[in-house]
Amino acid sequence: MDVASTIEAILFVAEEPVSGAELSQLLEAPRTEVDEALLTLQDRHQTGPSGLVVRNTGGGWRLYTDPEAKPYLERFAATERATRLSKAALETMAIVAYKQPISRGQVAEVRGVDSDRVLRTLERRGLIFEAGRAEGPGQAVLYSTTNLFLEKLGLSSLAELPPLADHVPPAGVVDVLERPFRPEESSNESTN
Amino acid sequence: MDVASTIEAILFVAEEPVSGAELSQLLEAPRTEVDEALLTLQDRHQTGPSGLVVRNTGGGWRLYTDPEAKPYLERFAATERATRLSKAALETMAIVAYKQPISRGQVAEVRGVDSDRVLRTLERRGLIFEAGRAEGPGQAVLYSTTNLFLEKLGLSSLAELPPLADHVPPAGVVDVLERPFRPEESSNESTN
Amino acid sequence: MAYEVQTRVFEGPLDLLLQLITSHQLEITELSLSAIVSEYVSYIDALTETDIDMTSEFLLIAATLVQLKARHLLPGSEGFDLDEELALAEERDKLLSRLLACLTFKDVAAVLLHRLEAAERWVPRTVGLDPGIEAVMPEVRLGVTLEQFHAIAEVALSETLIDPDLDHFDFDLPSVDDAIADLRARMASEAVAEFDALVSHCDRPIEVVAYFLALLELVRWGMVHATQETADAPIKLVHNPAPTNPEGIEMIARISEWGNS
Repeated sequence: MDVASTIEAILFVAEEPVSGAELSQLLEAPRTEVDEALLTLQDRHQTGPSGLVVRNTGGGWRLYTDPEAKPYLERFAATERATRLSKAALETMAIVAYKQPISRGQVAEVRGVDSDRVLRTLERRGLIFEAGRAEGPGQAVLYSTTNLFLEKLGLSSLAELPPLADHVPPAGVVDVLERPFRPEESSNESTN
Repeated sequence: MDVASTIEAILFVAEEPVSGAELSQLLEAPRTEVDEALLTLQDRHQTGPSGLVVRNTGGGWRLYTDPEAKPYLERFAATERATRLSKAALETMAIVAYKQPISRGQVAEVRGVDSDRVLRTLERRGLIFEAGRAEGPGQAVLYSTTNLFLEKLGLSSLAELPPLADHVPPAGVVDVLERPFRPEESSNESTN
Repeated sequence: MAYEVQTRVFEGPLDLLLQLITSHQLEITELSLSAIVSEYVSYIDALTETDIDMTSEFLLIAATLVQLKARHLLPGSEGFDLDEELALAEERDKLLSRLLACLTFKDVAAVLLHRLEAAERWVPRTVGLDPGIEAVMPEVRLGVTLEQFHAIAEVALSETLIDPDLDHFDFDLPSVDDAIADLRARMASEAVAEFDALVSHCDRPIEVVAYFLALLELVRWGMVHATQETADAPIKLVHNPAPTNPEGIEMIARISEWGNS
């Protein structure tokens, strides 16, 4: 696989534009070679048959769909599968709704699965937002639900969310997560 | 832009495999034309210089990066790594894959261990789902594998699973298992 | 022959039996059922498992084994009920076929793992729609009622209690409370110190984190005064044996209480 194709693969998975400098570092190739490969790649998509284009925008390079495909993509976006929330998304949504503000790490602990992608989808859909940062080291992003979320469930405020049953004290989980960060209570435990 | 390129653009934005039927509906093109275009697209990536490949997995088509690019993608932060499945989870997954639909009781019978936890983990990971209920008393939940399971294994359908018969222990092993239970040899045993 | 109970890693009654048979294959040419039964039963003695299901499965298999062994030890077939004989043979065949099935799926699971790992070399795109197209994306539908949403929350948040996925938990978490005790003692003796020096004995970043959290607590209680000139500069600590803020006074009181108890 040549340099241009490797760059294509990198741009394919990238979530944001990737700069020439970054590519040069990743590929351990001189900048001139990377720039040349980028032009080769751009040319391949432009002249050959392809549904994708390579563009240099916002301080970096990115793969986009060809503008000609837009009508089809809009139809794709409107299909059942694109508008419906997945089971995983609903589960994550429920955790955020009841435990907000909550970090992605805490969501992952509760779900037992890495949940970054689902959280991103929910954020993009306007159902959750970055409500702040956690105190302490790392300053993790904390998510909360939006007004759109309330609207979708027909609620006027979070207080209207039905309470979780008493026999399901999720505090236990949170406790495990927080224990190392709560010195007073862990001290109490040790004296019991 | 030709049909193959339009399909390429759709697969580029899709977050899971897209079936031929779905593509045919989106493009308002007959299924034969879509199938042909898919082969054209696959061929373009295979023969031309490209960092991407088109694969038929998990009940549909999806664009992936060429495996050769993997080392670079690993260095690139965006590639997520799924948490590893435990040995118990793998065994349980194998049993569900070959015996689906199967109840948790039947899984436990094969493994000789209570498997509720593992089944729940697999379900949460989206690898298996509750496909229905058994008839008769109790109406046990029956599990089947999902399309994500197929995709994760790079299979286009369950028929592509390696035949179970190939994995039955060889005669030598069977012999070892049976030997202690054979009555003839009991005469060799003195006391114990 | 002596049977030593080694600590084996087995997944359950069936897995244990499988291991006992296959591991002896290498050592002994003539593997006796007696040997297996003795060893198997010794595991039951050593069983600390409180899981009723697993224990009963263990006993069930053991019972079959003991029955088979008893039959083997008695010469000839006189005095045996034919029905009993057949039932026992059936039990034996059932056990054998379970062992075979177990082995088969273990083997195929290894193949699936291999496939999983191989398939991981292909990376799909997960970024979704292009920014321009997102704008026309129709409004999301939750597709559930409030009641259903509530039910999902109940399950999502309760399952973790019954079924915590502990694979990635680091159980060896350092205790912040130990770090507080250690920091207090060392600050009391040294009076002035740098944070880096106080955590020089820590091997893992998480331990440093614990000490840092401990330090924040001590600062909050007024027991330690911390300064740092710039972001990269060392964190300098000064001990304050007699904090005057209410939190500090309360903590001092509580700590001396624990000391007395």
